[in-house]
Amino acid sequence: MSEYHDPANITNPEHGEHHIVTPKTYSLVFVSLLIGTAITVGAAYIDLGIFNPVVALAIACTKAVIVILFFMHVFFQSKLIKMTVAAGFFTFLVLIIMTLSDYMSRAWGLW
Amino acid sequence: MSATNSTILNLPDQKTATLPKRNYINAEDGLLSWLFTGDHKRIGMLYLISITFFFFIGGAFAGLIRLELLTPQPDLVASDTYNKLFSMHGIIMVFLFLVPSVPATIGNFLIPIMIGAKDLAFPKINLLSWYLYWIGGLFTLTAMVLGGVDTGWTFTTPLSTHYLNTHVVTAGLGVFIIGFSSIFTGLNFIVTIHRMRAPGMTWFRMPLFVWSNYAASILMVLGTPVLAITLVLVVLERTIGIGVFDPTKGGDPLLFQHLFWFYSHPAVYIMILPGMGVISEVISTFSRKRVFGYTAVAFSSVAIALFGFFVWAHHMFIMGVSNYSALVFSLLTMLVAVPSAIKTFNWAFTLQKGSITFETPMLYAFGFLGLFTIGGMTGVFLGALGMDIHLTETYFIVAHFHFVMVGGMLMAFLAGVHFWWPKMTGRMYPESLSKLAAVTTFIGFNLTFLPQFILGYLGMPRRYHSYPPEFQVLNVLSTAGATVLGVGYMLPLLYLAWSLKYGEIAGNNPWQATGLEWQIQSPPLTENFIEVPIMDHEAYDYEWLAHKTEQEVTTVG
Amino acid sequence: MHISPVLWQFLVKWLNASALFPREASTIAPYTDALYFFLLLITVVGLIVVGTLIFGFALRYRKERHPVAVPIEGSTLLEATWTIIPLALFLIVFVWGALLYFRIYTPPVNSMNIYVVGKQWMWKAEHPGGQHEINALHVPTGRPIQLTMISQDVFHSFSIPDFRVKREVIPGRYSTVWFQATTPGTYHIFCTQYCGTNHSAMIGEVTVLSPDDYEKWTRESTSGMSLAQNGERLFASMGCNACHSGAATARGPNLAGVYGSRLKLTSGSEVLVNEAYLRDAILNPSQHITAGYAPIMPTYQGQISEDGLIDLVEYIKGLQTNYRVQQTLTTSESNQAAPTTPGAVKP
Amino acid sequence: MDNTIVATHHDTAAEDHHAALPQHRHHFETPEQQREAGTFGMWLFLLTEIMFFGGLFFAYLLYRNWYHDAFVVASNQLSIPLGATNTAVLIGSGFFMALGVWAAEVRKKGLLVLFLILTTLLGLVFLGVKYFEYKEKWEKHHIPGEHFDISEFVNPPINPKTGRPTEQPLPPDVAQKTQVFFSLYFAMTGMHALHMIIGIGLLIWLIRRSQRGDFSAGYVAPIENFGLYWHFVDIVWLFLFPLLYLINRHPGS
Repeated sequence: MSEYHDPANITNPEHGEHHIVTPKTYSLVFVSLLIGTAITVGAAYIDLGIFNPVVALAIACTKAVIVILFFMHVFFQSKLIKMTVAAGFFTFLVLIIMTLSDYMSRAWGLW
Repeated sequence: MSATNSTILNLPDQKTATLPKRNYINAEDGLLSWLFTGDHKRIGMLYLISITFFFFIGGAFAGLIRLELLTPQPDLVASDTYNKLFSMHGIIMVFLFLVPSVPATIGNFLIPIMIGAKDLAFPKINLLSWYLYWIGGLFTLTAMVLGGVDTGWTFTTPLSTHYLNTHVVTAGLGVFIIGFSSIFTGLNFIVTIHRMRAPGMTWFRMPLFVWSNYAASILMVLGTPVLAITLVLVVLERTIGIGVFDPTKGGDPLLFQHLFWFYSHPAVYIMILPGMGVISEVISTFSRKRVFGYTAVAFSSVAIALFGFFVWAHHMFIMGVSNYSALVFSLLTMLVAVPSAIKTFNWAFTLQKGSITFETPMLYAFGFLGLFTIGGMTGVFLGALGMDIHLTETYFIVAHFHFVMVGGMLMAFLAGVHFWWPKMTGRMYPESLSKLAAVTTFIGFNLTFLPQFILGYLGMPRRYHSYPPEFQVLNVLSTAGATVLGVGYMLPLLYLAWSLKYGEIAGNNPWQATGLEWQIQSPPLTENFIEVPIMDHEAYDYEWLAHKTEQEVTTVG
Repeated sequence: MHISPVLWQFLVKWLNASALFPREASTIAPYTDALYFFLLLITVVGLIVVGTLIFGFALRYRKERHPVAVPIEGSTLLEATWTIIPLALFLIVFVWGALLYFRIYTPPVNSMNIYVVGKQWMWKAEHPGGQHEINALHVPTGRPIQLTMISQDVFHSFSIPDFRVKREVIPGRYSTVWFQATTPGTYHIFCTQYCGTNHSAMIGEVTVLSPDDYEKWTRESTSGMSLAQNGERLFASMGCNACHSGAATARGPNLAGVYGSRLKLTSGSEVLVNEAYLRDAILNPSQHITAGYAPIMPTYQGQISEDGLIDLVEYIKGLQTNYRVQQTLTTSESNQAAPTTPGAVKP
Repeated sequence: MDNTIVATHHDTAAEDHHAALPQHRHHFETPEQQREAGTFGMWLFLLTEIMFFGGLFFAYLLYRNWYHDAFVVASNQLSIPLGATNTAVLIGSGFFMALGVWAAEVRKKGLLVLFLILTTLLGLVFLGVKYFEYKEKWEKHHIPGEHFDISEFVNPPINPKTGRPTEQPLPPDVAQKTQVFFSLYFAMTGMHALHMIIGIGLLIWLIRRSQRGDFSAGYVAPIENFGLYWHFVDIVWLFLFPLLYLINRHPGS
């Protein structure tokens, strides 16, 4: 039973410190994103077989994670925000995996 | 009505009692002060009026449907009119009534108060969601006035995209917009529950109503956008002819089903979960006991929300999903039924060793328990793969979801409206008339929908305008029941309106309930609490309440 | 109370004519009903349990008799009980339901195949012998019947309640259902998937005949051409025989005996040749190139109706030798009956 | 009204290191609580956006596997230089947006306005490029619907230098499936562009408010939350670019 008042839930794991990201970090992120784009385009011209989409998606995911962590400050945010972001992608995966479970196991179709 | 032995109703002395001078209703005057309000209570009331309006429109359609089905021949209306009737009934009842019913009205009104906050986190977004609701509603009404829409509420492709000449686009956009209204309501609730709880209001001290609305809000936020994009694709397919769902262009119409039910199955939990929350509050209050197994009930709400995302393809068992996938979805469907069973038994055992009184909300709650048990169990029929083949797309499924949605949710909604009516308006509804309405509704409901189970097993398909004559007796029974049900729904409308002016003054806590909302004046102040409340006891702590009342008596006396 | 005899008679007749339980007219029906009664049983028991608890507690602990409530936090044991028992029951239902599902949707190998085409708003049944029926279906008792169904426009659903079978009829794709009728008589066919304005008029009757009567009906209602014969004509007129002649040098694969075999495709995958594959290979040939052949076959999308496709499929299914294919080829060459299909390759 | 529960408490918020802001809403106890609620709300909204695009991405995944050949050829119709430029433009726009948030945090009004204007400009450049891409598709009859034309995929134009077709010719039945690709292409990039347009509308409003100095006195929530939205739109494009433009760009396979 907490007797004291904690208006902003400071002691709460849902609370995150406020953090100002510096332009230096942003610039690093910016450059790495541009490099990532260049690699994506380059990789598309090399025949990697089934790994082409894998590589493309891996780079895209990395870029997205960088943006989410730094441009969108999730790296410095509370657990709650991190959980929220994770929940979104989790539900997206549920949609994909459960629907694919149908398409992949259908006798009909082109798979 | 003074407190007798058979009631816990505790009203102030009517001769001296008055409504509080200052409250949210008279805080500001004029229509504009309501239309531009940020007060969650006023928005809740706006929603209450709006959904009642749409409920009676949808109900009128239902009445016409039942009237047409009185005879086997297609005689009252033409086939396309009949199709429009059930489509509009479905669209209005699902998207404009059931989805916002408890969360947007009672939830809007009470969640901030229950957790000790002054308002929802985003009052302007709350108001926006009401406006979106109306814009969407007007789109739907426009589609109706211009000649209706006959897709059924499921918008099945390729029927909706290529084979109908009705106002599918208008209605689709309407539902799209209403979807955003529901998203914003859910979003507001989640943020409020996470961020605005009063000191001491830990997660496990929250009333179960808040828990169940929290679970429903998660579903609203994560599920509704999938419906939105699906409807966008349907609209694009109709207007410019893209080919995502069109089999002639290489699209897969089953993909539409997957995406549609990815929302629309969780949507049934959006509809029922808040109702379950109401039942928890009502049963606890009128048996003077903490809900049996609070934690289990709270977690079962979350479990339903979580599992709710894994079962949607049980709407498609006969539609050509792969057999293996059907197995998985059927198994998960069986699992999602368990939390509902847990809740039902927990409610039943809440009564044990209680001190039970039978006010109107409690009667509705009893009705809910019975009807929800039937509705839930018939859901197991439909979740069982082989059984589903015979039962799906018949009146069995119609009866099943009406038992859950009308027998469950509407009963819960009425229980909630009666339960919190004194808090919302400061006045009591007439007790004996409302009990009559509760009983009428229960009888009318069973008479309407029990025959439909038999019809369903006989094989009468849903959405049929005419039917073989041997089904007539059961249909006549059903229509007769619908008449009784209609009376049962008209009664509350009339006496609740009457009570706004002539009802008895309710006082702060007529039910002697423990929730924070009952510790403040009724109707509440615009800012709810004069000072930030501190929650220093568990939810449903009747001993704390008794102790508190005792203290008051000693200090005042 | 006095009721006029006319009204009374009407009521009696009306009630007698009404149904409360569907007839059991197929071999599957008893299995479905068994599960149904089991489910009804647990529902009723569950309802009685919940009802007894509620009414028992409500009477026993109403305020007059029990003025002061006793606080109870909960009981893990009780909660575990009503978690595990429903879960166990539901799992039994799941297994039972799954077994039933596979029984209903797995046709026996020796079943007789009838094609059903659904369109707004009628059912068209096509028997292998060439009998066509609209909104009607004649089947013999004692023989498993497989329905291979397809829709020309929107989703429909083929339902015979008295047989307890139902399956969605899907545009662009075959779906199947099977039954074995047990009792001669007539039964309803419903379209149960909402399919537009006259949805409720998309009904029909299935007539179950004894095997002898069925033979008689088959003889009397034949149109003179079986599906396979129609298919053969189509096969020749579309010029399919030009490439699929079965000759060693032919540009298309040999179709004799192809049905039921496993084909290796150029994409490397191996497929089982069934009705769905044959239909798809006619419409989307480039995605079904048999290994060793060039992708030269044109698509026949939009050129053959679903009925025509059924004829072709039925023809290829029954094709055992290429003798007649080559025969028709010579005839069509000598008659100069050149295939008029655009894109069809002339020899 | 009974006050046992609403016991008094001492509002320590006033002594918080944040000065009371005019934008502070009465129903929040502290600006910190308001700010966190805003961020959390924005993230929840972005969750809905994930699921909104999620439906499209799933449709893409399904049809790409079904109609891979058609997808490859149709995808090769898109211009990599334009797509890559647009990616860089959008990353740049996101970069300036991030800098804008920083400028607001350190209360530099001039910089904030400058960065927001740059963000807007790059956003407009992106839409401009998109316009030319769409226009080309329109001229080539690659917009799905009645006027969709597959002839270019069945008989690809001849490359004058090599004398060979620029692209592997597709059989008609496969070529028809390019319409599915373009349906998804327009649905996905269209939805993305719609988000960009809404974002630019909001940016213009934010620029005007920044010029008034609304966000350079410690109240940065609108800038921060809009930044989240803008970055999310960027992320969508980061996936759309490889998925739509770069399915199979290595000739010979």
